[in-house]
Amino acid sequence: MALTLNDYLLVSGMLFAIGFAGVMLRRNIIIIFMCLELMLNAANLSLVAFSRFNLTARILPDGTHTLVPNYNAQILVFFIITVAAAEVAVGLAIIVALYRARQTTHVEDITSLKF
Amino acid sequence: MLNLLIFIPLLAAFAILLGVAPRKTALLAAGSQLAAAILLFFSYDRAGAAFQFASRYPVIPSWHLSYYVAADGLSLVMLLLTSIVTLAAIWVTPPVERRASLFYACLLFISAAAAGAFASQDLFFFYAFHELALIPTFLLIGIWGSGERLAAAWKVTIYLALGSFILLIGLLDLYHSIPEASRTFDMIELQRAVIPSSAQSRPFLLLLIGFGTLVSLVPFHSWAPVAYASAPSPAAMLHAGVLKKFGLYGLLRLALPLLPEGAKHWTGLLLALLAANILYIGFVTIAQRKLDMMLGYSSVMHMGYIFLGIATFNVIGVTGASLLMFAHGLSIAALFAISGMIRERSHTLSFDSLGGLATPMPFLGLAFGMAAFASIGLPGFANFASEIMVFFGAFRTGGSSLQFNGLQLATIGGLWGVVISAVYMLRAYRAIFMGAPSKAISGWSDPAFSHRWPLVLLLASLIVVGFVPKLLLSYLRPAVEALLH
Amino acid sequence: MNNNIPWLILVCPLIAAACILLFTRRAPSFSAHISVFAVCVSFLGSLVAFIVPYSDAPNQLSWIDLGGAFRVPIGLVVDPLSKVMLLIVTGIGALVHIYSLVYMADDKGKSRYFAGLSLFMFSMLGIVLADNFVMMFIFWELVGVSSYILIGHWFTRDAAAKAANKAFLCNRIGDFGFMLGILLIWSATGSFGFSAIREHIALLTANPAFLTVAALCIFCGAMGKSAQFPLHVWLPDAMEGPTPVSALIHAATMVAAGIYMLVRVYFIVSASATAMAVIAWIGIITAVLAALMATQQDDIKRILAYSTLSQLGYMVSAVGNYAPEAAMFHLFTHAFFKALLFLGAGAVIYALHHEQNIWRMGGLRARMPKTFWTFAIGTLALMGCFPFSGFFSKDAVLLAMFHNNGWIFVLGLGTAFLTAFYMMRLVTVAFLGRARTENAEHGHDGPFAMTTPLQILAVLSIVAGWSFVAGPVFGKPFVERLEAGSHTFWVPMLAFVAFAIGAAGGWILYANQPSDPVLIPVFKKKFGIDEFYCLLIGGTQELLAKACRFFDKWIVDGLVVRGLSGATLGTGLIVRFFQFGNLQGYAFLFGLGVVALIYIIVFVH
Amino acid sequence: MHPLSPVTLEIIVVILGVFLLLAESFSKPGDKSWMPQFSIFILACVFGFSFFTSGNVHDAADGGFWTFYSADGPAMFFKRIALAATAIVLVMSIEYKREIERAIPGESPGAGLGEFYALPIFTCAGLMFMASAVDFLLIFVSLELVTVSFYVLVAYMRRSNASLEAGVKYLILGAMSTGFLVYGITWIFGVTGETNLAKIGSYLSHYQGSPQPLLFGIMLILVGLGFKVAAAPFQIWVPDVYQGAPTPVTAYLSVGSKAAGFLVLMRVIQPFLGVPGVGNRVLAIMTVIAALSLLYGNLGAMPQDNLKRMLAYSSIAHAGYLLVAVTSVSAVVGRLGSAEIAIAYYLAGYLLMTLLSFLVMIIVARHSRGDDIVHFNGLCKRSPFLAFGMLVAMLSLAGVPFTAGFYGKFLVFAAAVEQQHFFLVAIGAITVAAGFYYYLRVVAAMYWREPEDGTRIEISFMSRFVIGGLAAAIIVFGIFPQPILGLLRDPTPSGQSEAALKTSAAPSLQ
Amino acid sequence: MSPVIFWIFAAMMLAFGISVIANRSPVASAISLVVSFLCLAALFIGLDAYFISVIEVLVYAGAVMVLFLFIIMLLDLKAEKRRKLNLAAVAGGGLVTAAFVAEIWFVLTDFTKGQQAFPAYEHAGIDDVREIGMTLFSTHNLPFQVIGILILVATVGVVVLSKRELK
Repeated sequence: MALTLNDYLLVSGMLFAIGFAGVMLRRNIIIIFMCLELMLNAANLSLVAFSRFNLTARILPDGTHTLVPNYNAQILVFFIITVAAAEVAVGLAIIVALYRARQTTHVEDITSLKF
Repeated sequence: MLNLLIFIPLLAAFAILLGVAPRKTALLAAGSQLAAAILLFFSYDRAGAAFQFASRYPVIPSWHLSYYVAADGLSLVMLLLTSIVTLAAIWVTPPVERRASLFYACLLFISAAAAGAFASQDLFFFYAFHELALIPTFLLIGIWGSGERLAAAWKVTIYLALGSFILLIGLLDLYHSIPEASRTFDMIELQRAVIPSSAQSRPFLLLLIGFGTLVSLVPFHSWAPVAYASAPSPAAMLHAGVLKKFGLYGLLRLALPLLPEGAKHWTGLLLALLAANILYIGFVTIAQRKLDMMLGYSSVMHMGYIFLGIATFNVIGVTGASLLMFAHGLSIAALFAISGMIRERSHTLSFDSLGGLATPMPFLGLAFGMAAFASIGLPGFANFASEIMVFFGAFRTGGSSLQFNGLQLATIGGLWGVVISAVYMLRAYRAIFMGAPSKAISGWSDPAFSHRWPLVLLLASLIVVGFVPKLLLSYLRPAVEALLH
Repeated sequence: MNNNIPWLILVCPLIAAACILLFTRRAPSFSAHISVFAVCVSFLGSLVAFIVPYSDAPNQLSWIDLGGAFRVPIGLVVDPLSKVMLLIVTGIGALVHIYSLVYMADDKGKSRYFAGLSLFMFSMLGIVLADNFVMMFIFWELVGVSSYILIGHWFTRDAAAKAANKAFLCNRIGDFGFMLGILLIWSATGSFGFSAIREHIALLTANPAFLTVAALCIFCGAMGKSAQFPLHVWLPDAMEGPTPVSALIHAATMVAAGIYMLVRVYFIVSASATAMAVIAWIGIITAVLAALMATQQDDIKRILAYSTLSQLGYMVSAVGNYAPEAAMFHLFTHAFFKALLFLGAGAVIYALHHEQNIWRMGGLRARMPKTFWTFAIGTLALMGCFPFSGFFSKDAVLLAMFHNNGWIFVLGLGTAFLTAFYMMRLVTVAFLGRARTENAEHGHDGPFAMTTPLQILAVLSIVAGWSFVAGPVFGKPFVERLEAGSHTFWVPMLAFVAFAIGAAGGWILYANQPSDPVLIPVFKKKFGIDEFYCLLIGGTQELLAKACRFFDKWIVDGLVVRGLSGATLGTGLIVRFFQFGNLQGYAFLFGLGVVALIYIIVFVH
Repeated sequence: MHPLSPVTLEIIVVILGVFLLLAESFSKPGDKSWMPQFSIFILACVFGFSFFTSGNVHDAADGGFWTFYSADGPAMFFKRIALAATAIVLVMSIEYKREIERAIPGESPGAGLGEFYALPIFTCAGLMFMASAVDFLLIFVSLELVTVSFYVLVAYMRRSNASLEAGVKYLILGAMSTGFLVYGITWIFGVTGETNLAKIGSYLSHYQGSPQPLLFGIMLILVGLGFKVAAAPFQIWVPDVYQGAPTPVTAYLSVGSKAAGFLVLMRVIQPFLGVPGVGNRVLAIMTVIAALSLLYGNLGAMPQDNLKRMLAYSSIAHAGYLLVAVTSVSAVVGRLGSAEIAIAYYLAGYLLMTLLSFLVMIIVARHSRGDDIVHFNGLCKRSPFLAFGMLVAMLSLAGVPFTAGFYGKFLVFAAAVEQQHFFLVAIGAITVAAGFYYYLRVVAAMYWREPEDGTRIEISFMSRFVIGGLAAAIIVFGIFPQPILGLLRDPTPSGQSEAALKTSAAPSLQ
Repeated sequence: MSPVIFWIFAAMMLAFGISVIANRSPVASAISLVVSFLCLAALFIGLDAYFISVIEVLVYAGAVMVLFLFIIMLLDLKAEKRRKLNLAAVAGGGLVTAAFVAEIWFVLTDFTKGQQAFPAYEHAGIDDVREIGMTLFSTHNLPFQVIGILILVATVGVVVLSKRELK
């Protein structure tokens, strides 16, 4: 049988959930950060799947019509990846600063602000 | 012209905050405010249009929202009350140790707010002006109060804020229950709007609760006694005498003409509550052992009579109610002024630790006696005239049958309330002024001559109106008739 | 000008009071003379109004005027009834004023006292002249408050303050009924002017039950003012006031107001047989009880006070027995001799340096003869001894009872007997025998200004009952109605017998007794009615008040208001603890929120 | 003169930022206070220019600049809000200089200050792009620009543990919300095949499929945006981050990202409101979120003793009030009860009062070394001017008449009452009372209590000027709101902009 | 791409994803993260998104993972031994995750459109790098520029945050 869109969506959803779970379960900020990357990429997967699924009309140089994937979505994926990279950079910088100040990357150790 | 009444105190308040001599400026402002009020009162052309001295500045044209002041008979009477009590309150103010300027500024703010509320014929400003008085009260009680002033300040402020919010919702609901075409904030325009009777009951209930909270209608009354007990006496005078009347004024202005059906729908509730106001609170008052608390509760109780007058929905009762607003404002102000003077000397107001004051202070004794008898409705004072009208209004349509309707039952309760009020007032008078003077008080003496004038002012106006109620009735009657069409 | 004389009569005392209050507080004696002058003017005015044939109605002012809807006029009615009453009020009033000049000569609150007197006169005259219910009610209340001022004149004495409060409250309770009655009548007839009601009386009689209720409510007012049985407690205590005040209140003004009002609205109350019966019985019960109490009192003024009560009972009962004229007649005579007695008692007290206990007097006959003889005349009149005025009026009252209701008549006779008895006791103990105390040794007659009123009143107490005096005073038709019933001559005989037995009994029991030979605690304790009221008030009003305060403080304010605010704050504290600072937990809460909201928006319909 | 293209505004701002960076790196160490003053001046100029820009330009529908970017009335309005906020935040950061220097030890005094002045400029650019974004791509990108710069700003004070902790919390939760946002965008794209809001709208106008996927997507997007506007239950980060971040950044967070977030929120949900089975449920979920935010914010603020933290809760509360208005987006623009007007006005007022309170707080905190409420005791003795400013701010936040805050609440509840949302109104009653309590606590501290040290507080001219201006603006706009309401109109109403206005400013449930 | 391969890669991706959160040692997590992303890139290829998959590999395997490893080494993070698992947190997190998956599942069952296979299209003459590039630099230029600003800000931020401390 052929693959349906939902197969991809399901897989991406599960990937998203895994990342989500990681954020909630892990204590090490760096690993939490990796899990966030997982979430973003899960979104990427379904985006690409959708872009492949929703074909759009396209005029070839020779004037004939044809259907192509919706590249807007792929551009969005491209942006997401870029943003994710930037976020990682900034985030890791913050983590480094935190580590310098507190010698820890564990969430239990940074609960001075509360209530 | 009307703006003077609002802006004289307002500007004076700002001037004082900027460092002008507080007391003099305040007295001057209050005096000129009273002068302006009297001038307006007599230059009002009773033959002419209902609303005069109008001035209007559009604020949000698209919603017909504008700063709009104008006065009819009712407003004029309330404005007169405002300026009289303001002058008295500022006059009786004893020397203030801390931040005198802030004190007087707050008083003037309250006065301006009250004047604005009574003068403005625009729904938004009508509401806004009143709530403006909230903060000065908060400061006055919190800084210069006595007793558990902090608790009282918090209580009154938050309670009234809540009440005002419910009121705001009620006003908005009222506004939106008006047919799309005729929606406006212009209260005079509004009088012409017809609201489908089905849509009237909810706004009326909201207004009743909102206004009722501001007027300390049972069971929304518990802010009043403690607030008045711990407020400095000028604040108590202004609040109990003037500001509190705003709720009743609002009911007269908006609820009666716009929501007659809603009013009918909730009459039973209203009657039950006002009966509770008179009898239940009356008994609570009897049980009080401190003058200030007793006065606070009595002022709550007397609101019941005004509500009774409103609940009659006929010219006699409603006119009586509006006259009673005036009368009660003056008498309660006088009482609070005197209690303030006593507190100055004794630093306590509990009946057990006072007694025989009339011997060293005959003037205070006399003044308190007059004010007390006025407030329990003795003929010769304005209160009696208005209470009589309220009672007769209630029995207007009785006929000769013993099947009393709720209104008349409430009235009978009210009549008994007259006895109750006699009980507690006389008890207080006996406990404080009669009896043998103790050693401690022998040194005390009457207030200085210049400090007696505010009391004279209040009592004199009470007596004048009591002997010649027509003086005000000729202003009130057309207004009330217009409200009841 | 004639039609303005009533106005003059009315406002003179008011002006006097206002003057004293505003200007001459500092000059007591001057104030005193102002008020005396004012009352004299009123008296002359009344004389003029009485003699000069009355022409047209005095002009009316309108006090409250709401156009068609509602109008309260202030108008004066001048008819034979009010004319007589004017005479009594102003006449006695004038005498009391003059008497007070001496009695209160060196009192600290002299100005206040005379201001009160004038205010009192003003209010009383207002009641007399009122031509409608509302106006009458206004002055009704004013009488209450001025009596409060006068009874509480010596307010530093706790008893006086108490008595004043008591008097005012009893009146207020009566006024509650009075006002309600007025309202009922108004709601039925739509008017409260006496003449107007007389026209619409049909509207009232249409519904007898309603009429009865209304009439009884009105009667409540009278009960309060003229101290009828349930509300009589204030009157004896009112003795705490200065003696002239007692004289004024008891003899001519305040208590008489109730009777006057009943007569004034006779056309309403008489329309309901039930109401009349109630009135008659209340009256006679008051009479008997008061007389019984009087037999055991030791305070000279209290004895007189209770006698007043019982005489008022007579009058009320007379009205209840369809004999308003008899009531007025008795009121007329009683006014004189009771004023006489009080002033006499005042003279004694004055002479004995405020000694009021009759057992500490004695043998005053020799030392103060003028006082004694006048007092004796008053006593005889009160006992109803022929030919003193009291005899005739009491006779008229008894006659009315006899014609109407045998039992009441019997009780009336009994009261007459008791009256004679306790008055005899009073005279014997106080004046005859030998002095029992130091003070009594040095008693002496008062000065001229004190004795003159006594003598005048003595004369009046003798002659007031004779028809050639009463006739012209009350006018012909009145006298005829009075004499209509008096053909049975053994009613007077019985009355006289009752007097004789009572007097003799009093003499036999009390001649030359060092102390009271008979002790009947029930009477001495006034049947414990006061105590009962204390219990009643303490049990109902005070208890209710405390309960209400508790409820208000702990339920309404405490539980509801503080409870709600406390709950809000508490929730705030709970909310706070979601913010526990742990990032993981935050992520978890975040995710929880997301999942929950997704569930709601997607799957909840 | 020929009207500027609206995007010039953003361009100028970006250039300003880059210039500051260069100046920072090439100028020799020393006093940097000219930088913020200069940029305030430039921002003011841009603010001025914003009145001379052309409206939307019609061009080919096949995509291009105008499919991402709209310069309708609301967009310009929120651009101006962003500019004003940024300028005032810069004023604050001048007052805050010392704390920054203490917290980031550089080789030279004032090292790192330049970036601290420059980053808000870029954030401002991001906010302005957000205000104009009508395509999910641009929305996402500009949102991220704002977020990333805020990551840096929040964690800026490297020496202060609080700042770092706040930075980490904001980073993790922010990134998480970004994940949800992206996933939501994905779903919306998947169902509609479009990223442009207008096109999505036109697609949805004849949508037949099942509502579930749409609802799922829109909910995920709401998670992302709700995080930005600090709405419950996505508010969990707010108190900690607000308290830990440098105060100017806190102010900026509470005003800037909230304002832009609300505009985007309205633009985003609008196309869905018309879809049967979707619109009503979107509004329903909005009601839930609004109620939660109101309760959480107001109730949580009551027991707070730290002013900054209290203002954080109050920021949640105000998000709640704004959401109350969002739940009743339906009425025609221009009439009382129109949610858009309410939101726009409310945000403007909120900007004034929040920035005012934060500015006063910075000054007071510097003098009494602490930003707890007790540090305000007897302020009216130490500096009547500051006390008055704070008083006005607090009253406005509490919603006392004749302040901008009151008009905001008035409009919001007018909208709610017109839509008969009495459930929210009832909650509003509780929360308003609570609000009076915790705002007036500050007033009470300033006026009732006596100060520990009576030393007077002296204020720099600029701050005095700004405080006075803000207070005056609060009162003036609280009496005459017309100027602000007028700003909502389109610069040049052309056909295109009408359409844009429809998509943005006047959503309505057909 | 044939379902078999898809499911293999999908399974691997998820498995390594799980191992990211299951591993105690950060290094292992980082490695498995990268592997999982490689599988993801494979899935992209299955969707004819060659450019994206290449980018994915470059950025994540090339940049992000290096960055992660570098930081882990720099901070010399040990595997968390001392702390024992917080059962409540695990249970809660697991529940929430499960609920989330369930929700996605139900949404998908309602998503009728998604139950059909991918439509075929003519690959000839379609070069997705060119397509994306063209769009990026023509119509989608504005967001692209904004991304540029974003990266600038990020750079500045990183510099500021990790500047050398003053001795």
